[in-house]
Amino acid sequence: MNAADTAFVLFSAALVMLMTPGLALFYGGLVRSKNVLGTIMQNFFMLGVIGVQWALIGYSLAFGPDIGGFVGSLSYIGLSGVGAEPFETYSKTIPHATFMIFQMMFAIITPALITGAWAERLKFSSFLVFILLWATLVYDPVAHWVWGDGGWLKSLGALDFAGGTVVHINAGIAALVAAIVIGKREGYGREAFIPHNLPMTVLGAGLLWFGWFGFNAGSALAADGIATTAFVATHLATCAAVLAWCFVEWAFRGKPTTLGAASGAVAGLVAITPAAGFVGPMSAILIGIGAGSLCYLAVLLKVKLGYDDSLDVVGVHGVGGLWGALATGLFASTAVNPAGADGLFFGNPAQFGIQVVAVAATVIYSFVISYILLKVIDATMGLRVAKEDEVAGLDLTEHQEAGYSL
Amino acid sequence: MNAADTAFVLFSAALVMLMTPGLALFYGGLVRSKNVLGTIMQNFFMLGVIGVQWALIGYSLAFGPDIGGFVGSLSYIGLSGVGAEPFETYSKTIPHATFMIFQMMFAIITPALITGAWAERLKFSSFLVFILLWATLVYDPVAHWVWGDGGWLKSLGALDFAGGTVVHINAGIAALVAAIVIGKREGYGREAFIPHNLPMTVLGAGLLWFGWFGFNAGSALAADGIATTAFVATHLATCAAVLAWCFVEWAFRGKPTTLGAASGAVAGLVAITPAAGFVGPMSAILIGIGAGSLCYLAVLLKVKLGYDDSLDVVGVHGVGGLWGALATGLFASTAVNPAGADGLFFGNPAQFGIQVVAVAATVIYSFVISYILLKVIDATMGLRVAKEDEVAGLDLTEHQEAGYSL
Amino acid sequence: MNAADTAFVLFSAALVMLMTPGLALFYGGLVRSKNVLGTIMQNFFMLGVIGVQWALIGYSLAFGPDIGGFVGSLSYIGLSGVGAEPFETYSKTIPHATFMIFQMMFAIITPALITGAWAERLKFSSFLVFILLWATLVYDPVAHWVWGDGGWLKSLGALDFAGGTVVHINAGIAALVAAIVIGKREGYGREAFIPHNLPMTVLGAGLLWFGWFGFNAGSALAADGIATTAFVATHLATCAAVLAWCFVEWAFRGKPTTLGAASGAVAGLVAITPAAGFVGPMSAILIGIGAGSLCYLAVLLKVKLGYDDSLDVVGVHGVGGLWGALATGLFASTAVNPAGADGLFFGNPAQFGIQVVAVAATVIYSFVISYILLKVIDATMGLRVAKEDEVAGLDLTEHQEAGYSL
Amino acid sequence: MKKIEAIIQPFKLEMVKEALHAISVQGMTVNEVKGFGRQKGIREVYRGMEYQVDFLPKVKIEVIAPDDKVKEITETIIASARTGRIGDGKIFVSPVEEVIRIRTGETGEAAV
Amino acid sequence: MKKIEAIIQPFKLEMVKEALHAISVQGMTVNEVKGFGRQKGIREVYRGMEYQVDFLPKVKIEVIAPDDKVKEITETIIASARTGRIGDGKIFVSPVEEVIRIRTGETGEAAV
Amino acid sequence: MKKIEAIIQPFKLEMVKEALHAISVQGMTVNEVKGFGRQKGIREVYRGMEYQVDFLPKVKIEVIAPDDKVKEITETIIASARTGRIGDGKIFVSPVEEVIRIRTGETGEAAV
Ligand SMILES: Nc1ncnc2c1ncn2[C@@H]1O[C@H](COP(=O)(O)OP(=O)(O)O)[C@@H](O)[C@H]1O
Ligand SMILES: Nc1ncnc2c1ncn2[C@@H]1O[C@H](COP(=O)(O)OP(=O)(O)O)[C@@H](O)[C@H]1O
Ligand SMILES: Nc1ncnc2c1ncn2[C@@H]1O[C@H](COP(=O)(O)OP(=O)(O)O)[C@@H](O)[C@H]1O
Repeated sequence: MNAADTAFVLFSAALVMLMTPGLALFYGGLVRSKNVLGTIMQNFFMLGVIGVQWALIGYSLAFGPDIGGFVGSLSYIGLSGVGAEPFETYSKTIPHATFMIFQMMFAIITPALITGAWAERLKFSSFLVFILLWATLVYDPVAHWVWGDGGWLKSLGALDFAGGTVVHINAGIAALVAAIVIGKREGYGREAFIPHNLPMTVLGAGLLWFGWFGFNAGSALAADGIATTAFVATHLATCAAVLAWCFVEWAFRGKPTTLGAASGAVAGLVAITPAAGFVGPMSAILIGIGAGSLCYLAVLLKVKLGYDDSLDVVGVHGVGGLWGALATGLFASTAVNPAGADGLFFGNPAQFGIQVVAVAATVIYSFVISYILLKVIDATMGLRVAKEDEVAGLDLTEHQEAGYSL
Repeated sequence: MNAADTAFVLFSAALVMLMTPGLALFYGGLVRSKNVLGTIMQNFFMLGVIGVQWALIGYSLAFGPDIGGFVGSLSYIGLSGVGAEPFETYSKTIPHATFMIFQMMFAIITPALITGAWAERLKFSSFLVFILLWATLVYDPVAHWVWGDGGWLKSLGALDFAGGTVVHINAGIAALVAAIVIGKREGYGREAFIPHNLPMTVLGAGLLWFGWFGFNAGSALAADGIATTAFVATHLATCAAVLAWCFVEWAFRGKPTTLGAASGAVAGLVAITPAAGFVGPMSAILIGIGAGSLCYLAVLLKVKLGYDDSLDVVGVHGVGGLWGALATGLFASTAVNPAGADGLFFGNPAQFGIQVVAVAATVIYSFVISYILLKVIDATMGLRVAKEDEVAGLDLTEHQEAGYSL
Repeated sequence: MNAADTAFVLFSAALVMLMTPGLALFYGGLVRSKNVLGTIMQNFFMLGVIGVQWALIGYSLAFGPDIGGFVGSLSYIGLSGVGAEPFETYSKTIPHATFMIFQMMFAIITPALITGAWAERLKFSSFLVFILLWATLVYDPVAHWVWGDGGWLKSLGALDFAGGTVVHINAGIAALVAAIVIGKREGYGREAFIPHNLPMTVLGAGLLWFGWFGFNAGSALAADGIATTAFVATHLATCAAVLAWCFVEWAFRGKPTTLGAASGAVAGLVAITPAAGFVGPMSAILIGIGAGSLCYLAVLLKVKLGYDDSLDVVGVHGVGGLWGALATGLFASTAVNPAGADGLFFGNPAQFGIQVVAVAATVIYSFVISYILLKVIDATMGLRVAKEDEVAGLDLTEHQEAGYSL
Repeated sequence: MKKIEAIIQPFKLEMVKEALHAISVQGMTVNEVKGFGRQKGIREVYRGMEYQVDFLPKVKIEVIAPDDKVKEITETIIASARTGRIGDGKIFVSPVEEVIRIRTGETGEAAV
Repeated sequence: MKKIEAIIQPFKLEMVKEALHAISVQGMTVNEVKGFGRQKGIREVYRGMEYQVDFLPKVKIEVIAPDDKVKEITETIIASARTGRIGDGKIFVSPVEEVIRIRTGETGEAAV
Repeated sequence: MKKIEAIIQPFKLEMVKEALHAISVQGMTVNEVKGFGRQKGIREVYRGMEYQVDFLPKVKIEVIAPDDKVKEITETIIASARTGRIGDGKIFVSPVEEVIRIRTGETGEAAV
C-alpha cells in the first residue's frame, strides 16, 4: 500500500469525473439553444445512472473473476468485498475501492460520449433504457476483454493504455449505429445547425483536456515514470492535434477556427489514449498530427455518407480511437515502457496485427449489440420525440425548462 | 510527516477552494440576469473576507486550545505558530499550516452557502458586516464544538466527518432566519422568478461535485483507505440523489428536469458529508436516495410555509444536512471505520441520540445568534436595498455593472 | 525518486495547464461579443503552439546546460534524454520529464498573458509568428537567466519563486510594447468598450486562482513545508488583494465591483508569485494589499498615459509583477525558507538591490526584443486586421464563426 | 383598424398584459427595445472607467385593434403602466389598412 | 408604399424568406418578438414551481413594398407561413409615406 | 405627427444618436434587428460545413416627430449613418395619429 499512489489515483478519479460535466458543456455549446439543457442533462444524468449501475453490477461484470475470457463473474456485485485492501490482480499499491472508483469514471463517460450522436431528437426515457442496457451489455464486457484479468484481448496481448478501444471506438461505433437507426434531425440539410455557444464548448474542451490527465496518467495506477510518460504524451499529442486540425482547415477553408482548435484537442486526446503509457514524446506528436488531420477529414466525410451524427462522435471518437489503437501498434516501444510491447516501427509487426484484431472485435461487437438494442427500443417505446416537440426543442418538451432567460 | 498526505491535503484544499467559485456559478445561474453579478460577487468576495478573517482570528477560535468546550483560545491569532511542523492534535502527518489552509476553505464556503437565501435583495454593505460577525460568532465556535479538541460535541461523541452540522445545518438555519427576517423579494408570488442561465448552474454543480471530493475525502487528512471510503461514499450518494430527485419529480410533475438533476446532486453531496468516512457504499446509496427525495419535498414545502428562501438553501442544505447528520447515526459502522462508531442500524441506538443532540444544539445556536445579528443590522444600517434598486437589479445599483452585453 | 513528489508535481502541472483555458475565459468575457472567439482562440491555440515549441527546442534553451549564463544549450532538443530518471540539477525526487512538463505549462501561459494587450485587433497569422519568436527569443532565455543552473540572475542571487520576473514582468512589458506599437482600437475613447460577459470573466478568475495553487505551490517541486508555505501565501495574498482593490474603488468610485474583485484576485496572484515560497502569511497579506491597490491605480493611470492595453496586462501583470519582485526583496525571510534569503525588512538590504537588478534586466530585455519583433512583423506581414474587419469583429473575419447564436 | 404601440417600463409588462386581458384584448406582440429620452441614463464602471449608458431597457407592446377600442386600450395601458416617474414611456397610435390571420386567411376585425 | 408586417412562427422564417426571395422581394427586416394570443402558453417548472409562460417566441418580418406588390407578398407569406395550427400569426398592412435609401438618397420605389 | 424608422449599421448608432441629439431630438427608441437586402451575407464555417448567413445585424431607430421636423431628422440620419457602402440601410416615414405620454397623459407635440 502506498499513500502517494492512492492520492494519485483518487485525484485522477476526481479529474475523470470532471470530464463528464466538461463533456456536457462541450456538447451543450454545440447544439441550438433550444436543446442545450436536453443535451447537458443526458450527460449529467449519466453520472447518476452509471454510477449506481457500476456499484450494483457493472464493476463486477468488468473486473470480477474471469468467465471464459468474456465477462467478469458476479462476485463483486453491490461492491461486496471491494474495500480498503489492495486488489492484487490490478493494483497492489492502492485500496481495491480506489481502483474501483477510478474505473467507474470511465464507465460513466463512455456512454456519455455517445449522446452527441443523437443530440436534439432522442426521447429521454428511451435514452435511459438504452444507456443502461448498453453499459451492461457492451461496455462492461468489452472492458473485461481488454483490461480484465483473463480477458481474451488482454490475453492476446492487445495494448490499450487508457481506453482507445474500450472507450472511444466502442462509443464511436455505437454513435454511428445510433445516427443511422435514429435518423436525421428535422430540417437537416435545409436549416443551419449552428453552435449556439462556442465559448461554452471551448470551456468544455478545456475541462476535458484537464480531466484527461487523470484519465491517461491515472491509468498508470501509480505516481511514477509511466504516469509521467502518459502525462507528457497526452499533452503533446493534444497540442499537435490542435495545430494539425487548424492548419488543415486553414489550408482547405481559408481560416483556422476556434471550434477547429477545440475539436482538434479532443481528437488528439482520443487518439493518444490507448498509446499514452507506451510511446515517447515525439511519437506522441506524430500521433497527434495524425489525429488532427484524420478526424477533420472524417468529419467532412460525414456529409458525403449521409448520416446525421449531430456532434461528430463518429468522426472524432470513432476515427480518433481507431487511429490511436492502430498507432499504438506502430509507435509502442519497450524502451519507453518495458511492461508494454514494441510496435511495428520498433520492429514488431505482430503487435500491429494484434491491434487490428482488438479493433475489429470491438467494432463488430459494439455495432451488432448497439443495433439490436436500438431496434428493440424503437419497436417498443420509440426512440424519437414527436416532430413538433423536436421543432420546439427538447428543453421545453422533455424537461419543461428553458436554458436561458437573459 | 508524510509527503503523500501533504500533497493529498493541499490538493484537497485547492479543490475545496474551487467550490466557492462553483457555488457562485450555481447560484448565479438561478437568479434573474439583473442580479447575476450581485450574486456571484457575494460568493467571490467571501473568499477574500473570510480568508483574511480566518488567518487573523477565525482559525484560532476554532482550533486553538480549548476554552470550556465552547471555543478555541487566541493562541494562533495571526497564524502565529502555525508553520511547517505537524499539529499533533489533529494531523500528525502533515504541516500544521496544511491543516489550517484546508480548514480555511470550509470556513469560506459555509457563509457562502447562506447567500442563496437573501439573493436579489440584500445590501452589499450589510452583507459584509453580517458575514464577518456570523463567521466569528457562529461558524468558528460551532466548528470548535464539533471538531475542536475538547469541543463539547466532539467529547460527546458526535460524528461529523466533513461538516454536516458545522457547515450545512449551520448555514441552512442561518438561511432560514435570513429569509424570514429579510422578507420576500419584490414581486414574489406575482412575477415569475425564472433561472436566467441554467447551463451556468449545471457548470456550478459540476464544479461543486468535483470540489466535494476534496471536501469529504480530504477530511480524512491522509491518502488512505478512509479517504477512499469517503470518496466512494460521496460519489455514490450523489449519483443516487440525482436519480432520486429526478424520479420523484418525474412521478409528481411529469418530467425530470435538468435543474432537478443539479439540485439532487447538491442534496446528495450535502447529506453524505457528515457520513462520508463512516459508511459503506450501499449505505451511501440509501443516504443519497433519502437526500434526493427529502430535499425535493422540502423545496416544495417552502411555498406552503411562506418564506422566500430565494435559492432553497434551507431545503437543500438545511434539510439535506439534517438528514445526513441523523443518517450518520443510522448507517455509521465501525466495520467501515474503526475510528468512528456504530449507528442505530448497526446496533448502537445511542449514537443516533448523540447525533440528535448535535443537530439540536447547532440548530438552536445558529438560529438564535443569526436572528440577533440580522435584527441588529436591520435596525442600524438596514438589510435591504431600496425598492427601486431591487427592481432595477443589484448588478446596476450595488455594483454599477451589467452582467452581459451580448 | 519520490512518488508523492511526482504526484504532486504532475497534478500541479495539470492545474497550471487549466490556467490557460481559465485565462481564455477571463479575457474572453472582457471583450465585446464580436471578439470573444478571437480572444479565446489565441489562448487556446497557445497551448498547441508553445507545447510543441517547448518539446522541440524551448525546454532545451531554458534548462539545457548553461551557455555563458545567458541561455541553455541544445542538448535536450526534441526532449532527447528527458525521461523517467530524475534531473539532479533541478529536482532530485521526480522524473526529469515531470519537471519538464511542469515547466512547459509556464512557457505556455506567459505569452498567453500578453494576448490581452492586443485584443480585438491583431491578425491571427501575425499573432502566430510573434508568439513563436517571442517564446524562443524572450521567454526561454529569461527563464534560463532566473531559474537555469548557471543563469546569470540566479547566480546573482535573485529570488523568483514561481515567475514574477520570468512570467509576469516579462509578459507585462511585452504587452506594453504591443499596445504602443499596434495602436488603439477603432473607436477607442469614443465608443464604450464594455465587457460582454462578466460571469465568464469571474469563472476565468476562479479557474486561474485554482490553477495558481499548482503554479506556486508546485514550484516547490516537492509536497513539503515549502509547498505549504507557498500555498498559504498564495491564497492569503489573493484574498487581501480582492479586498484591497474593492475597498479602494469603493472609496474612489462609490461602489465595489465584481470585475474589481476578479481583477484584484489576479493582481494578488501575480504579486505573490515571486515571493510565495519565501514569505510568511502576514507578509503575504501585506503583499496582497499592495497588489490590489497599486494595480488598481495603475489601471486608472493607463487612460492618462494614452496607450490602449485592451485588457490591462500592463496594469495587472506588469505592475503586479514589479511590485511582487520588489516585495520579495522586502519580505523574504530565511526563517520561512532557509533556502531563500532575507529581504530588506529582515535586515538584508542587499537582496532588495539584487531584485532591482533582476527587474531592470527583464524589463529592458523584454522591451527591446519585443519592440524589434513587433516592428519587423509590422513591416513585413502587418499587425492589424483591416479596419472594416475590426469593426465587424475578429470572430467573423479571422475565424468565420460567431460566438453565440442564442 | 389601428396599431397601438406602447413603450413602457419592462417591469410593468406583466401588469399591462393583465389589464389588457381584463378588457378582452386577445392578442399582442411584445418586443424588448432600448429607449433614449428625458430619463437619465445609467452610469456603469469597469476597471475605474466610467461609461454613461444612455439607452435604457424598455418594452414595446403592439396591439392591433378596431378603431372603437382604441380609447379603452390606451386608457388601460396608461392606468396600468404609469408610475408617475420620468421614463414611463409613450403610446403611439397609427393607421392599419389591413389585417390578415395567417391560419385562416380571415381579414379585418375577425382577424385580431 | 406600404409596410407589411408579418408575425410568424420562428421555425417558418427560412421558408418565408425563400418564398419572398422567389417573388423577387429584395429586402426585409426581421425581429425576434414575443407573442401573446389564442395559442396557449408554455408551462415551465423550476424546482417544483410551475410557471405559465404566456409570451411565446415569434418572428416579425417587415417588408416595405410598392402598393401593387402588397397582395402578392401577403399571399406568399400566408402560403409559406401557414401550418394550420393556432399561433400561425398575423399580417398587418399599413401606409408608408416616404422611403429613402441612406446610401444613395434615392426615394420612393427606387429605394426599396 | 410622423414616425421615422431608420434601419442602420449597428456601429453607426452612437453617431446617429449624437447627431439627432444635436438637433434636439429628445427621444428615440432603438431595436436590434436582422436585415436582409442587397448586401451580401456572411459565410460561417463549423467543422468544415459552410453556412451562408443572410440576415445581418442591423439597428432600427424609431423617432416620433412633428411633421415639420421630419425633413431635418431624415437628413441628419442620412448624414450621420451613411458610409456609402451597400447595407447602409433605409429610412421609412409613416403617419401617426396620436401620441400620448404615459406619465402625464399629455398628447400631441407636447408628448414627444
Ligand atoms: N420622440 C420619441 N420617439 C420615439 N420614442 C420616444 C420618443 N421620446 C421618448 N421615446 C421613448 O419613450 C421612453 C420614455 O421617454 P422619457 O423621455 O425618458 O420619459 P417620459 O416618457 O416620462 O417622458 C424613451 O426611453 C423612449 O424609448
Ligand atoms: N391584436 C393583436 N395585436 C398584435 N399582435 C397580435 C394580435 N393578436 C395576435 N397577435 C400576434 O399573433 C400571434 C399569433 O396569434 P394567436 O392568437 O396565438 O394565433 P392565430 O394567429 O392562429 O390566431 C400572437 O402570438 C401575437 O404575436
Ligand atoms: N424592402 C425592404 N423592407 C424592409 N427592410 C428593408 C427592405 N430593403 C432593405 N431593407 C433593410 O435595409 C437593410 C439594407 O439594405 P441593403 O439592400 O442591404 O443595402 P442598401 O440599404 O445599401 O440598399 C437591409 O439589411 C434590411 O434590413
